[in-house]
Amino acid sequence: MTQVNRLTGGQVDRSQVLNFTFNGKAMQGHPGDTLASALLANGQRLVGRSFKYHRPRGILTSGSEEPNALVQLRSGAHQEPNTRATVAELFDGLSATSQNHRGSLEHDLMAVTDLMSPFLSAGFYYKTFMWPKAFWEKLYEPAIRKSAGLGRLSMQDDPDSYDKGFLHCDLLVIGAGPAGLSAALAAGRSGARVILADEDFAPGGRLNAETLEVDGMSGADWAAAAIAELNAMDNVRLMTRTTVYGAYDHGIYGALERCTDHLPTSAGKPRQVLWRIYSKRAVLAAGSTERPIAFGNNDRPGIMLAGAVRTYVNRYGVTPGQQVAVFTNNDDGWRTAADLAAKGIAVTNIIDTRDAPAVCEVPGARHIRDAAVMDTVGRKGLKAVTLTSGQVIPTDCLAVSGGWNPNVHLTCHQRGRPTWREDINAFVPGGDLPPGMAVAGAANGSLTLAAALSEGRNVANAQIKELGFTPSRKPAPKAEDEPSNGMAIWHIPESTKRAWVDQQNDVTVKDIKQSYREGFRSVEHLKRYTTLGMATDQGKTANIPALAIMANCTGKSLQDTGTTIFRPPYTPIPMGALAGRARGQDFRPFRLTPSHDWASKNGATFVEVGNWLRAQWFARPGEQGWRDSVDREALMTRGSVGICDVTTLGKIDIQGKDAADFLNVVYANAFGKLPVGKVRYGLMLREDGICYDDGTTARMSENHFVMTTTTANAVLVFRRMEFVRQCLCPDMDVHLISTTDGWAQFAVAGPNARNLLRKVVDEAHDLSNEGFPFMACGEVTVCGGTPARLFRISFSGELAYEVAVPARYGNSMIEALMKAGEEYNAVPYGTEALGVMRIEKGHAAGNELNGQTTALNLGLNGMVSSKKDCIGKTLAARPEMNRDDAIRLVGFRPVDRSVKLIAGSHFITKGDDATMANDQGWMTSVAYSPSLGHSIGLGFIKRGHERKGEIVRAVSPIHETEMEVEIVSAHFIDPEGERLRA
Amino acid sequence: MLDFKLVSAPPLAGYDQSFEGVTLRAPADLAIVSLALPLGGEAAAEKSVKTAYGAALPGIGKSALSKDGSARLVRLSPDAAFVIFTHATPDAEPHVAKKIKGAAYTTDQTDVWTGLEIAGPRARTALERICPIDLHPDSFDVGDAARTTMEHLGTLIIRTDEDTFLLMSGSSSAKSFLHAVETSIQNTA
Amino acid sequence: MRYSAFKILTQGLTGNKGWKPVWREPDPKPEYDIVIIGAGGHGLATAYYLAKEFGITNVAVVEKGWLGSGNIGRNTTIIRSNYMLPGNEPFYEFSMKLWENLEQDFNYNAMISQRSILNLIHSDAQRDAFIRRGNAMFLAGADAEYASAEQLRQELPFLDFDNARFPIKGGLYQRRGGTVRHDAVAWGYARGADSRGVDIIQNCEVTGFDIENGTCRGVETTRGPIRAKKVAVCVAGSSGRVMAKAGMRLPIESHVLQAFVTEGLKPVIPGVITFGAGHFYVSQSDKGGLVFGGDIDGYNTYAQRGNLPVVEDVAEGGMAIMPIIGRARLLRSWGGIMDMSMDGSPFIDKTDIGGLYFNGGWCYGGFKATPASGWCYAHLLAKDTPHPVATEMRLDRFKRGHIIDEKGQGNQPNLH
Amino acid sequence: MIINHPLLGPRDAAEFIYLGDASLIDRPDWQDEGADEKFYEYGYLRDNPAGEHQELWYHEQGDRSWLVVTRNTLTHEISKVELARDVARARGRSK
Repeated sequence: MTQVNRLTGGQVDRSQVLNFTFNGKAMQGHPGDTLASALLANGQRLVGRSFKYHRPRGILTSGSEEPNALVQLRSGAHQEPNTRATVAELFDGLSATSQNHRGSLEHDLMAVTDLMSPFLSAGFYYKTFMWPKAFWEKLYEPAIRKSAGLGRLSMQDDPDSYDKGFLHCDLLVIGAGPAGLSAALAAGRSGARVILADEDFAPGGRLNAETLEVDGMSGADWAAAAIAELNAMDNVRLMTRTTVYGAYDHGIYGALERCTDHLPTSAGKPRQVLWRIYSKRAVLAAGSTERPIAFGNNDRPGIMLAGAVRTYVNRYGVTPGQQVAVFTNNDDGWRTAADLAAKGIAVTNIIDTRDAPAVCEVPGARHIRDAAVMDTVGRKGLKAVTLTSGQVIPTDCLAVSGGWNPNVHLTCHQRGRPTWREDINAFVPGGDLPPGMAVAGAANGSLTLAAALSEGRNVANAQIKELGFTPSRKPAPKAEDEPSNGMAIWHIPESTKRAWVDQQNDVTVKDIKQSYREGFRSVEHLKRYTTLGMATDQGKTANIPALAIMANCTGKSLQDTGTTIFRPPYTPIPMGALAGRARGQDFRPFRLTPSHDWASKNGATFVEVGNWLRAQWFARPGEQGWRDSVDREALMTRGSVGICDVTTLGKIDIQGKDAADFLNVVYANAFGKLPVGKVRYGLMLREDGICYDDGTTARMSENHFVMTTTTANAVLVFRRMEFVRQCLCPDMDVHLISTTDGWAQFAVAGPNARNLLRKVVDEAHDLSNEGFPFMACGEVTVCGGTPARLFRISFSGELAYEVAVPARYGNSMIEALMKAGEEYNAVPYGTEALGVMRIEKGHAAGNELNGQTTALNLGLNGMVSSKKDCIGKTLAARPEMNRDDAIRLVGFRPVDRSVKLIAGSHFITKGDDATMANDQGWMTSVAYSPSLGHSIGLGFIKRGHERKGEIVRAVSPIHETEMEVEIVSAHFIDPEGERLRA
Repeated sequence: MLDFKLVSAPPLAGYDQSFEGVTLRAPADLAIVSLALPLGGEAAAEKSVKTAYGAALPGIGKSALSKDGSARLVRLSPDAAFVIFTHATPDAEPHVAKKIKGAAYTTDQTDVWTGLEIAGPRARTALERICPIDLHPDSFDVGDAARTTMEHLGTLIIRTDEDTFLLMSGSSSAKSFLHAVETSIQNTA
Repeated sequence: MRYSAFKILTQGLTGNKGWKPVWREPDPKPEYDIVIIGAGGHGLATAYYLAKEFGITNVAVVEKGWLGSGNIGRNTTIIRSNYMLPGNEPFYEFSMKLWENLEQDFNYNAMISQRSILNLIHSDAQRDAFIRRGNAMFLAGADAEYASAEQLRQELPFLDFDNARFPIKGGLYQRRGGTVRHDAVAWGYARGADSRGVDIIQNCEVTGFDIENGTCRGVETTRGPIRAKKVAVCVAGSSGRVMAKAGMRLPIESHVLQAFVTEGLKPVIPGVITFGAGHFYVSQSDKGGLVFGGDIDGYNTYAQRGNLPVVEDVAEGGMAIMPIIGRARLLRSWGGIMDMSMDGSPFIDKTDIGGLYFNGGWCYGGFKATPASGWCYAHLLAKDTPHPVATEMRLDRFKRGHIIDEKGQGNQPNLH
Repeated sequence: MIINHPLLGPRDAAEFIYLGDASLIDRPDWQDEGADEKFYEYGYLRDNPAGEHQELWYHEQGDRSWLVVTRNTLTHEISKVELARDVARARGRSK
């Protein structure tokens, strides 16, 4: 029997024993335990070390607000740092280790920082570590970084999977405590679609932790009955282990469901699901959080919140101590004393700051009124407390209650500001809630059970009534209003020792006072200067006392002092869950071309082009590297014929009586007079006059055009064209639909292209140069009747066609083309050879059409029609875009032909220094031209069109190199274009 | 002339799997033709469609079966609709154009899309993981249709029966789409 | 009070009770030579350099909230000078050099940490563009380094090299890039300006401009009118709102950029890393939190908060390049309002209204610019000519057709 | 955010692409007097109000319609959603 502090009763299943380890030590607990309750049951009070001073710490709370009891859960790749022991469900085989210490938890070498604390007060680091200059990065900062942080990532890939989902409801109820259950019951009974979410694994909230009665039953029994009723309703979805972490615009809530964290393994299922909940209305019933009181050495293991002590006793059947003292400024602390006494736990003293009679009878306890704790003893576990009177009280557990703070967090996620309520000494939701949200119960400042139950029902009914549902008439459950008076007291001024406010980040009352002294007085300055509230618990127990202490210093009211901004998430959310399935290969979908399977079987190496995978080259046995393959593909295409899958180009079907006029608006050049059966190269500008996209558009019939766009811009061009259609030219009869995925399209290029196609295109179609000249297009059939489209266009500069068949025939089509090309030694070519050939021809592509260049820069200004308007026309005429020394696209070749050009090198006129002021332009694209036998490049250089023959420096300081290059025409091959017209 | 018949191989052809409580299959020969209603000719086009299919073009976000049940008309936007039907040969577009007598602009969309039919009592639970549309029958009834995005992929979802949904997404990303839907089924099993 | 280790020692031994306020809390005077609107980083830096470098100390900085409450208080702390275009790169390199000497200059430890910034490369075209950029950085006197995928695998083994959807094909380093403790920058400048006589007036909102015959004579504020020879607007994020009071429309839209931090962790990553095939950049603070962000939400807004699609998009980017962070928890998210300009580049200029000056349009890149922005704005205010590294940051550049568009996205602010 | 599409009902804003101020509908005529100035203002200057803002959203993952959404930039409250095509016509645009 290891569980020295285990009591009877509570909601743990004693019939089963769960074995677990803490820092390697074997311990036992039961289903229904959290790690914290099990640790306490096993008498483990020391659980962790604080962030800055490495103070020994225990368990302060019983919920997600826990600042101290953080552990590394699990091991290996499953290691999970900074896990709150107070919400980690116990499972068989659980292993946990403490964090943030050098040496053992008991003997942390870093605890020396605690002795140096006078020199480590708020913001000390802003005032030193500046000399000598280099020491910050070399010495101080590495040391600080090493000692900072808390837990450790495994540095292995997260082995679990995550999922996401979407839920819709009329009413979202956040929190399944008394107010939330009452709200969900009311709404559920009316027939509304309800989602009830609670972060705990056992719904019921504080009903599980209290001994109060509802409708004549124990609170826990009433909660169980309510849950049974809700579970029986089809229109209600009860989600436990689900934290609603953020309130976003228009009724969208983020929620995290922990599916397998309570199990030894995820067994292939998602560990967690991130839900996006679309709600028409919401009821926030998130309860409240107890706050501590700051007094000297108030951070010792064994000093706990009074409500938490009660929770451990009532819900988990565990006592945190054998000789308990209570320190309170309100009635609620007395309930802890009473509940413990009823369980036979020795409650020795009730120290109340108020000079008031006992709230209730607590057998065996001494009531010390108008008193306060000012210091404690017991470094690794509480041994005694000292009162302001000097009296020393031996105790191993001090239950502290400083009153309760409504959990207003989600009410402030849309910049709402809470309001101070003097009568309960707490901030409550302000009037500016997220639209659709109402608040009920303790979260609304209604701190008694009876109020929570009736408010939950009433608020839910009001919400669903607005949606048109008829509320059920069933009255709210009945309970007594328990005593709930208190006084405002935040810290004990008599304490001379350090009194902690933010326990995790080690912010003390002195730090707050120093912050005030140095002028950091606004709450935001206080937070930023002292790091208050920036720890993993986001200051859930610390912020309000700290604000009150600052308000004391400034003399302002708490309302005027205000709070810092509450930001999502309510509790921390794993990155894996936020990413869902989108990681590794599943980060984004794959788009595959129709010949992908064929290409895979024929030696293709693929490259990512947006979401597409395209064949980059097709290696053949014996080739020594990619260059061998690419050179061969380009040479054989130019020498005979090559085939390339160009399906990825965007394809847009354009139909309508005004289609030609429409194209005149979106393209810089004119399309009105394009004859049926012809294709035209088109240039699109952005409205700011910069080149946007280029492609070809074919006129299939009078009112039917087929446009191609670049692969990268397919979606963007479609969007822009819809903008023109709907917003600029709403009365044009023109219709757009994407057919990108619908057609498998292949370029067939090279002197034998026609010969090859002649064997594939059905004989009825004339392919002769006269019958189907350069820039012709038409509907044809291939391979005995399969419908296809044929375009005589060329990117390679060779005699070339593009042939398109319905995508389902694509894989078969490339087989047909290759078979037909056997006698010509046809080769498939990939994007690399495609790139080589386009550079040889001086065609601009993405590196040149980079969103920074004009038609003038590209040498395409002749294409901008003067006779008509088009997008971008007017702004393209601005003076500084048309300067005489504007950059121009030209070709470059190395003076020393054996040298390899470098894309991204900058041009400097010979004799000038390589400075930004002397920068003449840059090399955009380079390739080795197998046809020319040397490296060639395209690039922009000032006045390039006038500088052919000039030798300039191409510098690439990043490679510590430079070379001399000659400015030449960008048309390296067949400048007259004879081949493509052949 | 090359003696070579092209073989039709849509990306998910023949896919048909059963999981606990849900089946997933790629319908064979799913033909899709888009209709664009000419500006000013909307009434004539609607009339022609009604004559051809014995059913009126439904409202936006709805679909309707033709009188003989062989085709589904899906209205996507004020001036655009899909005709979805079973048809093996690559002439779906002329087939529809002829049927409606050219009263609307038609474009073959068959190969643009890949179809998956998910059916069974757990279909909705699985779809909850990827579909942002509320599929509760009160807001998404039999016949309703919506375009949305699932796992980064544009998708058209149509409720064809109480527990049956036809999902259509881009054919180039068919494998990723299938993976997304299968994962949803497995994750909710 | 000069800060030093000795001071900390003596104060520590006497209970830390002798620390003095870092700045005064003065009431506004009726008139100043220069009124700077906005006690954010840029406004405070402007005041500091006006006083220190140009000898102009009859200056007020008016702030509607608390000093440092602008984007200096809500950014992801990155400094770098890895720009490309002549209108930008010399300016940002000037800024970097000021960062490198800032702490000694203003006697405040802002934890300037040149731990490097790395832009990952995922395609050949991206490599070409980054080589162009790296070379431009050299031409402007900055540093850059190309790293191969193999080198990165050695240096950053935790990145996803083996199962990535968009494989890492290399990276562009700027080793001098890094991070700075952002709030401390505001405090250091405020302290330096205040000690030289500048009045920093918090909780003083400008409600209007006093403009007579096309000349600005001062401002109306919630604490009364203040006359000034020159009024310098420096309120990035609120530029549209404030300049509307002077009747000006700007080439700027206001957008929200969300930022995020995880719980504290023992050291995970050394410097700043940015993903090149998605929206994600990350560094780790000295306290241990992974500080990260991604793209702006993309719609006009003045609300300092964002929405879920971007939160998830950013997390996806993070998991895509470093799946080791799956079990690290997002602790806090926040949003700052960005002046998104029409070409992604800022403005430091006079306006058409006499005596009224404008500094804004910093997009999501204002933090790194803080020292140079302050210096150049001070230069413009003191001398009425632009500083040599800020000659292109003019409001009329769009009319002239002089676009400084690093990303090539054109006149659509949410794409920059 | 949720945009209540006038034809399709409420849809997550993630299905939409944002463009900007709805004044982008009011594209000047290239042959107007002072067209240079007008295009400069059209292309570059924005009201950028803190409050109600009419703006263009495109339902890319939906019905491909452009919408004019009236939304408050301080609260994100959406008070009106119209088809941009209708707005364009009402503002006098035709072919």
